[in-house]
Amino acid sequence: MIDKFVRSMAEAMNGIRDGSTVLMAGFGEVGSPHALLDGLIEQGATNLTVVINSTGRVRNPSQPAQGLPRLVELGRVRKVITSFVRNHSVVGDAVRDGVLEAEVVPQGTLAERIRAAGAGVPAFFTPTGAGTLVAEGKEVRDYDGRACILERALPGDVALVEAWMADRWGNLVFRDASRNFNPIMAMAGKLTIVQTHHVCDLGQLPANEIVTPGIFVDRVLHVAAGDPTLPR
Amino acid sequence: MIDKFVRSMAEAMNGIRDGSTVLMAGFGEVGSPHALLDGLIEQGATNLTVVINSTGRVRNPSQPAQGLPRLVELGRVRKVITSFVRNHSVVGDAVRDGVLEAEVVPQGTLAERIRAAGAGVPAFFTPTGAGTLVAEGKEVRDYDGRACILERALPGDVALVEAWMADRWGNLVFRDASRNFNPIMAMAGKLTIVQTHHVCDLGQLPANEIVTPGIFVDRVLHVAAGDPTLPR
Amino acid sequence: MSEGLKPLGRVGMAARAARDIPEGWYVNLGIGIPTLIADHVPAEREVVFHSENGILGVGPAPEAHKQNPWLVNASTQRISLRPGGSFVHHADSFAMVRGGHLDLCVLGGFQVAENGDLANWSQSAAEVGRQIGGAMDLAVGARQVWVTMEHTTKDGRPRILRQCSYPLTAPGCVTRVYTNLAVLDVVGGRGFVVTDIIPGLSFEELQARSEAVLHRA
Amino acid sequence: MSEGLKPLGRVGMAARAARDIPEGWYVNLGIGIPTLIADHVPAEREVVFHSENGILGVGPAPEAHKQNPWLVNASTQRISLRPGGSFVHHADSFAMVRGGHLDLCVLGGFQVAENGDLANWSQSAAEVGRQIGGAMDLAVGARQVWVTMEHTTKDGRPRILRQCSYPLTAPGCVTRVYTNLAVLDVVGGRGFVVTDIIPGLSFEELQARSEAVLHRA
Repeated sequence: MIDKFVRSMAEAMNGIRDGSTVLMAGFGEVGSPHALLDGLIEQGATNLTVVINSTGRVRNPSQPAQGLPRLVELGRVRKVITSFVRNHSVVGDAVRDGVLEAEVVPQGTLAERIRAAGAGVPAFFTPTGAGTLVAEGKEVRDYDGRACILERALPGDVALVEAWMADRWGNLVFRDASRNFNPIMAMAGKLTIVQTHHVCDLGQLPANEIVTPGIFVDRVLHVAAGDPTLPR
Repeated sequence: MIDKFVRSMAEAMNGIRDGSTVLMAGFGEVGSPHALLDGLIEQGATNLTVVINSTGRVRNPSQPAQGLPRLVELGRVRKVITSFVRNHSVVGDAVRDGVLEAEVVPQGTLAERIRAAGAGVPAFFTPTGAGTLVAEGKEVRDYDGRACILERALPGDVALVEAWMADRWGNLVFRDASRNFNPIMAMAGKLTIVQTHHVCDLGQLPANEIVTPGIFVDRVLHVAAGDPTLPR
Repeated sequence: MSEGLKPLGRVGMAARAARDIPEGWYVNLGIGIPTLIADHVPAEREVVFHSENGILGVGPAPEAHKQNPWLVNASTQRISLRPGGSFVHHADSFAMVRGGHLDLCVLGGFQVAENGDLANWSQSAAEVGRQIGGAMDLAVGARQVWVTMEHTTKDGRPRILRQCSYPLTAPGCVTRVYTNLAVLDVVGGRGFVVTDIIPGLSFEELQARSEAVLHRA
Repeated sequence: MSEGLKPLGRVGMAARAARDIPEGWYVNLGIGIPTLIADHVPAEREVVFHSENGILGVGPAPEAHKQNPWLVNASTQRISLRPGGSFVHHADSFAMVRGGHLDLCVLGGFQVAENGDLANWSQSAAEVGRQIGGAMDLAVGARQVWVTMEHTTKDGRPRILRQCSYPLTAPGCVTRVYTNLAVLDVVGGRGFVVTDIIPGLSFEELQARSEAVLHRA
């Protein structure tokens, strides 16, 4: 019987290696796999490359860092690939201090590169970023009279995903705006690990409503995580 | 008020011009916009390029040609882009006789080229077809030790789509395997025309279950078309 | 500037831009002033707002007791969803943007040049903070790109320029600018064409606050 | 061939291949003999079958009164859907194929070469009919590519070759071949390795029916 549910965080995190590229879903705290990020912090893998839309808020001394900023504080991250780095954030300061590399890319290019990795497209052209700093060092070619740059797929060794409901085949649905990067990161992860709010029997999720089919999912952990909070 | 419903086939077909590229959805008669194909035959546009997964069965004298084969019989099609041409079919015979050009491509490449057009990707690399006849005349480049060929996006001037349910914003859902090429052709058509089995009030289709958001749809015609039949 | 002259405030700029959005358009509103535009489109005029995080049909901010924590816009503000709204994943959301399906995006700006170049994400290539977000995709992908910004910087330097000095968001993308003083179309081969000025300000006074040469409509 | 020898029929080849598919694999079955494989995977062994037209979790052919006209496989046969099955559009369906997510595809074949080259869609580049379908995507994208075919053509010419003479489906893709006479692994740097032969047929007799040099396991 196929059963992708794991029974513990240790089992969920098992085998994540130093040097891995980790895709972290979520947008504005919604759809972020917070429990799995805590689990990764606990698990210990280091020298990571992290792919994440946004790298965190301006430092707030009254709020201890969590998630990616905490991993960065712990010196466990070598590089981030993201669309957003703020000055005076944990990540921004680490970049300024030269202890963290940041590749900052347009958000749509980030999403398309992740999707390309999941879909077996090694590289594609896009007009986004042409004629800007983003184009530096990239191949440029005209299509339909428009300068386009060549972008590479962005696969992950690991993808950390949050779902609303899941079944034992790993079929997933998402709640409202929590969908965001989750389906495409699930596609692009060699090892896709999911935390789900709810567990369904097989067949309970209607076939026409499944957003991420289980083929893209390796492990599912049931975490009743509660509602997302607004960013601090 | 946004209202994408049109009241007649003539209105649905209005403005389709000679020389257009027309995307036709469907797979194995399921999800095929048969009524719109009849409408296009009636409408009269000619010198068309047709993008369709499969170009029809072996000729059967007891069954008059419909859809694409009928358009070809009428001399209205200049070129087909497809994954499947059979010998002794209407399309195959027209290709043999030199009156129709056929570009036959792998089915996944066809789907990805259509999706690329909808997503603003003018060209992408893929390993599919490398080292085969499909690669002839195409740029080849190695990625991750694998030969890949450069494929172009495939946009349509018109996309003909079949939905199960639609609302006045053009939001669509599809029934079971009728989804196939419909969502990506809706994305890739400059003018996307839909025939729908059922009409919904706005808000009746749950936001999490809409497969094609109305932004990809221009016109919707209500056609109670009945169940698909098995291919003849 | 003439005495008693009333430059538009943030809300005034948003309201002015809102007037020009036709029914049926698909529109993405950037962070800041553009976000305010949605409140000024008349309720009876159906405009479909897109948010980068995969939402089509963004509605107004809900009352406190109706907030849905799972529903935020690209500025991470809690929002509502209109009937007919839908959710997609991030690649599909940007397929809408990059595939040319949005009729319009309205972005904030630091600088706009007469050739349509936009700078709105960084004041220096050397800066560590890089807040690109979805702006480059929107600037390239939307059919129309409008910018709302103050006509000059706080210390009076022009933002309507011959050439941008800040890193570009995208070259040649801007089609119209709404400032606190005027509305300017960006016309290929001609540059800035002034289509509206606030009462009491002359064309010459507007020109004096702009680096680029302005043209009369 | 020895008297009384019983080469496998179409069902026999399908059943032989079915034996080797482990639980939990995601598998695409091509048109023809491969389609028969699903019926020979034991009911208690969960294998998830994919169909190019956007179906995951293909189940057996339904009884006549339970047929769903909206549910056909890539061979346009009416099928059923297992609990846990799902639908996606064509680009997402081929993302599964091309993105390396399928553990296995089983394809029909005209010819397989010792370097793993497969020819299965056309017997001549000059032919008008070109039935490529999804075979090239599957051959390149699936982690394992198995081929089921008769060991020789109807007139006795070998299909297990040093080099394919027909147009290729994909170079170097095949990992195993199930014929009516044997099971052959394709091993990089070595070529065909025979892992199973039907009772009563000797290795030498198998070699005599093959153009490529065969190796013992």
